[in-house]
Amino acid sequence: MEINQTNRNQQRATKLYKKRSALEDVWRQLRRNKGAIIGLILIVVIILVAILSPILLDYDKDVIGQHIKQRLKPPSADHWFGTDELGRDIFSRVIYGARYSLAVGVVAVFVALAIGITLGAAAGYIGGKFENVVMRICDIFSSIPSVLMAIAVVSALGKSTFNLMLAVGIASTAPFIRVARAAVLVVHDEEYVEAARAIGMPDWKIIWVHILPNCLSQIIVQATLRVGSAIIAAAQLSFLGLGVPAPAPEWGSMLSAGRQYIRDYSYMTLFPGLAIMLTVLSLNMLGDGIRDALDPKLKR
Amino acid sequence: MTNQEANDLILDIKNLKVRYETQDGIVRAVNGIDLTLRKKRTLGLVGETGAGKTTTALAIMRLVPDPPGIVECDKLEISGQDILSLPENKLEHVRGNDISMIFQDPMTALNPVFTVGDQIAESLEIHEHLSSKDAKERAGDMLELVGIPRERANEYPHQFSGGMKQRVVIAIALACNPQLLLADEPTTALDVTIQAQVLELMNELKEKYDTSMIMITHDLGCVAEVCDEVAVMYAGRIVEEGTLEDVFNRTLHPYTEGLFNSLPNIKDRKAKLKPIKGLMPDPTNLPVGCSFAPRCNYVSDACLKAQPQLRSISQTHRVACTAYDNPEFHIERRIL
Amino acid sequence: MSETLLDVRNLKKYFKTSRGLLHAVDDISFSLDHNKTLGLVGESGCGKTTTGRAVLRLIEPTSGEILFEGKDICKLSKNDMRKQRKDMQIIFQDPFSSLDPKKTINQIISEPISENKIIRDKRKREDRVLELMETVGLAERLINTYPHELDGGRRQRIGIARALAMEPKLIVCDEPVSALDVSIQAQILNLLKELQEKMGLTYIFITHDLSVVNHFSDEIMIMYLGQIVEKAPTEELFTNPIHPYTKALLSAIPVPSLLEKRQRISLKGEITSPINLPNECRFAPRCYECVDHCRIGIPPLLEVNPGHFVACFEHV
Amino acid sequence: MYRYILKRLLMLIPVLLGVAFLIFAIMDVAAGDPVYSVAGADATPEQIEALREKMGLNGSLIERYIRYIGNLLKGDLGTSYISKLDVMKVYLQRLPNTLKLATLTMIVAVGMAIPLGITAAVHQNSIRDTTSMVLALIGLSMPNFWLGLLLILFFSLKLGWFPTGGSEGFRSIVLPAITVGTSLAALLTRTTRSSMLDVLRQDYLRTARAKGVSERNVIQKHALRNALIPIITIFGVQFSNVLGGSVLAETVFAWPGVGRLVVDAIDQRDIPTVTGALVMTTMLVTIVNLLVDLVYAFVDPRIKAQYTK
Repeated sequence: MEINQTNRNQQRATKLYKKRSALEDVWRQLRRNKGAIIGLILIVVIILVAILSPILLDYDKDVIGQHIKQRLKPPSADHWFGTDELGRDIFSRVIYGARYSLAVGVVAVFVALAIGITLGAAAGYIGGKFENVVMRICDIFSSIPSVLMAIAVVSALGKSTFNLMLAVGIASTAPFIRVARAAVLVVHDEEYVEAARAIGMPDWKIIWVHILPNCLSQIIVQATLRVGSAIIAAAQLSFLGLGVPAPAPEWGSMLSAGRQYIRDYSYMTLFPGLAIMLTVLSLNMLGDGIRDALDPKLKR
Repeated sequence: MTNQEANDLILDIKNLKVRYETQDGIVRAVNGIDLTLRKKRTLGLVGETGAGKTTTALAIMRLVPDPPGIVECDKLEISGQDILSLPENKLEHVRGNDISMIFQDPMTALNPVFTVGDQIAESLEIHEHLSSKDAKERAGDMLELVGIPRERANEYPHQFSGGMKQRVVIAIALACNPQLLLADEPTTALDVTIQAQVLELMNELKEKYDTSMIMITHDLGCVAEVCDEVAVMYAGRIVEEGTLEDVFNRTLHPYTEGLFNSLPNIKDRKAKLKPIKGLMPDPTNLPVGCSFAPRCNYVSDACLKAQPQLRSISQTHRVACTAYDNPEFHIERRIL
Repeated sequence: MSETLLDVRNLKKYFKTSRGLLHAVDDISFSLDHNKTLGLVGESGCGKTTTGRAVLRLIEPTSGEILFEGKDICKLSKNDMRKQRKDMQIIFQDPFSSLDPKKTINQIISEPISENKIIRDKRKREDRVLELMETVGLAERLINTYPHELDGGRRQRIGIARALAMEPKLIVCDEPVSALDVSIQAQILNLLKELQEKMGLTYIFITHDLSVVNHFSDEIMIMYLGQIVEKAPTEELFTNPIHPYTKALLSAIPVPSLLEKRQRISLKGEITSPINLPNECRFAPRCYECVDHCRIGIPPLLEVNPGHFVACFEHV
Repeated sequence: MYRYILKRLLMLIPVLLGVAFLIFAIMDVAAGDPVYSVAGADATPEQIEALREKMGLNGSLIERYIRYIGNLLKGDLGTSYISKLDVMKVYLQRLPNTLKLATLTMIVAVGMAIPLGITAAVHQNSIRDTTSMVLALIGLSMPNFWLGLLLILFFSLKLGWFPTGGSEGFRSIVLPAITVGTSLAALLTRTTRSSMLDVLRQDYLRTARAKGVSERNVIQKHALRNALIPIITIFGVQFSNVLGGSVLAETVFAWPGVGRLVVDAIDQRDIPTVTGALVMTTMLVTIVNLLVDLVYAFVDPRIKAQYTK
């Protein structure tokens, strides 16, 4: 105690006693969870592959370049995953495809997140008629099966990577509105929000400083899990021929192409699907892990 | 102990220990307590949050969740019947039949999807093998007994107020006329006037059915009203036990004294409160010596070295405090 | 010094519900002098919490005047009200939900100071936080801990420090000790009392526990279903209770002593619904002294002794 | 209760109108101006106007929408651009196939998921729990159309147990049902488990045990009914997902259902068919959602009480 007194002038108390942030707590919990760590490592590797693929591969030659002589070769030392009907190396295409899937998944969820949180948080905090209208619109959107909704949007806007992102994003907005609204409603009734009002803090600042940080964890979990389902949704559209246009190596469209050769060249349908599954699986494992780390109820 | 007294013994516990093995360490909730209770008597188990009161009750019911709970005990007998060695299916016959429990929070203690009538009738069907029609009839009787019109048997818990729910919980507990009733803070969640009603009801029913009771509470006022005997718990140990008069009028343990001094005196409103300093010890890391030593006003070196054992001061009155090694020692509290 | 700090006149707060109008606070008036404590007592659902919140305008009153130092705060604009808030603070019941789990103690206590631009300099602000922590008995080393790392008593001390940060004149204490253990309760009560003496604070002390309020208040106001049934200086209320409800409440206090066995007045039934109330004495359905003329209307709050007000047809 | 059902039915109307408008508007953008493609390159402006009127494409979006709803109420969804068939007729012809697939899928998924989820929760952290959770995670992460392809590869091409497609006999529905049902079963297992874990912590189970209720009854009688409540609430959403999933399965297995109809119609830019199928399917989903809400009310007396008030 005396030491602290004398040190007062040299060292600020806030510096003296190190703060253990909430993030560290979550990380400590997360580290104990094997699944979450495997997921985290996998997704980091996949992201690195996606970022590095243009450096490692020459798009025109390795990814979309046709080598008819090499067509439909089964996996070998030269072509780890074999080659497709146009002689393209499936391994290179799968690697490069990570860019599309991740980009579509992340951007789509970002679109959904931005719309969903704004509308949901506003609905929860403002309440009344506004909330009612937002939730009814939410009802309308969620009663259309999301695959059909995305199909409709893509066919209206035309086939392109950007429209695919938009379509998947719009189709998965409604759940975010609900999650954000529910989270805000829970936090809204907490006494610390009232305490903030009692010290004269304006509403917008209360939302920003007290409500959003406390909903954030839940939203992060939702977002992680949703990137996974967005990747699947995007692959589904591409499989139906409504996604990223050929010859780009999107995993879904690779599967669509492989489908015609399934009887004799089954490896063509094996690897792109495996890539989708691994990506989604790692995101799900990470999302589950974060959720468990944040939810003290599940602790043993 | 005479033969008669031995026959009267409803509850006999020797050296009960319960610990919870959690991620954050081993929580030592109950650390070796002995309890006995005779027929028709009511024991008040007093202490603050974390003293191990509820865990003790759960251990008597053999309901400590495992994992993470681990129960060790030398002897646990209800009316001479050994509960420790009973297999799970035999225990089911004991629970609700020989021993019942009333829980603290009536809001969550009832199943929201069944009618209160069904919930009372269920234990009658299990233990007295009544047909569902007879059990329903008896459930109606039980409701009337606790002061609820029998027509309400077909209603769901959410249609009842807190006080009414607690009455339903009491009806469930008493349905099969148990020998021992464990009441875990039965009135804490209720309003003052409702609290009085419920305490009165419990006193009445206890008389009527010759039930023995353990009343778990932090409220010394409640104890004064209901109990014959008192055991004060601190950090999983009994620090003082005796008859109601022993503990209230001839208080021995510094912790018991601290509890009394913390309460506002209704007769003397200007008196300053004398709280116990400091906080409860961390149950994952209990001190070597007396657990209360860090907060005690009479602490000496001896207190920090070894765990004090319960010693008899009179035939009924026992205390666990090293200070009484010195025959001159007495605490400040005096009852006029 | 006994000038009036707060004067509440005909305060009403009704809530719309699907089943009708809920009369949470129904036409109550009271005033409170500087450096005094008013105990607000009643069972759950009697409107005591709503009263506390409405007085601070954390809930917008349906009608009525709240004169704080002679100024009606209900008429203040949103902006002026925000400025007014530094004079009137609140301490909450639940030490768990009243502190933002994502903020450190330093952030929680300094928030009112920075928000109201009382101290702009960051270093000086931190010194002030440390000073406040010392005032409420929190060790300096806790400055960067999070609420969940602390026990209930310490959390409640943080809540008190936050309320003190702007040096308010009035603090509404909403059941500040009912969630705490007995020994910790006494610590907090003593702290609140000390602070009042030292800083000249005025308290509205909301509680259901008459023995606590007896120890703590200068004056007590008993509420039942949104109305005041009895109001008197503490001594007077305890020695000479008049309203049947007050008598029943007093007799229901469990006393931790064997020296006196009191006659208990037990009330039948429970508090009735505050929705669509009939035009009769609100306590009549549970009253053991109820007679026919109790049902003719709502009894007015009348002065029976100096400073002692009762709302009962039978006893006035 | 009847008043509540009536009220809910009335509240359905604006949602259905909103849904129809949304789809109508999107498909309107998608359509561009189909009159030119139908009329051919050398049509005169007069011919085009006449054709526009005949196809019901004259007037503003709102006018056309109101006309569409008017026809819809008469059971008329218009005529396909391509096949010139009545859209409603074609839809109703395809619907039983999709419903057959969806129903079988849901029954099997629920039948598998609920027992699995309960066992996992009751034996939390055991081998059984971990195994079911890993399987559920994989099921959830697998794109359904890829699963369909793998199933064809093994069970049709390698083993020859089931046909690769078509809709003849029971054997042809097995693989499509697994394709659609896997992710549903995975999701339901996870939901059941977490809901059950939540219920297992509740005080009222302690009350039941203290009453002497056997552990089996504590789980099957007291816990299960409470755990089912959140599962029922996600059922409506899941029905919608099953219909969505069947679009893919129907494509992979050439199953002649509504999903195939929509995908083929989009390929051919057959707007009336797409709009009609989407509107009808969404209405179906909405009505199923209402039914689920009503069931929910019967399982949970608290909700029921809210409604009957």
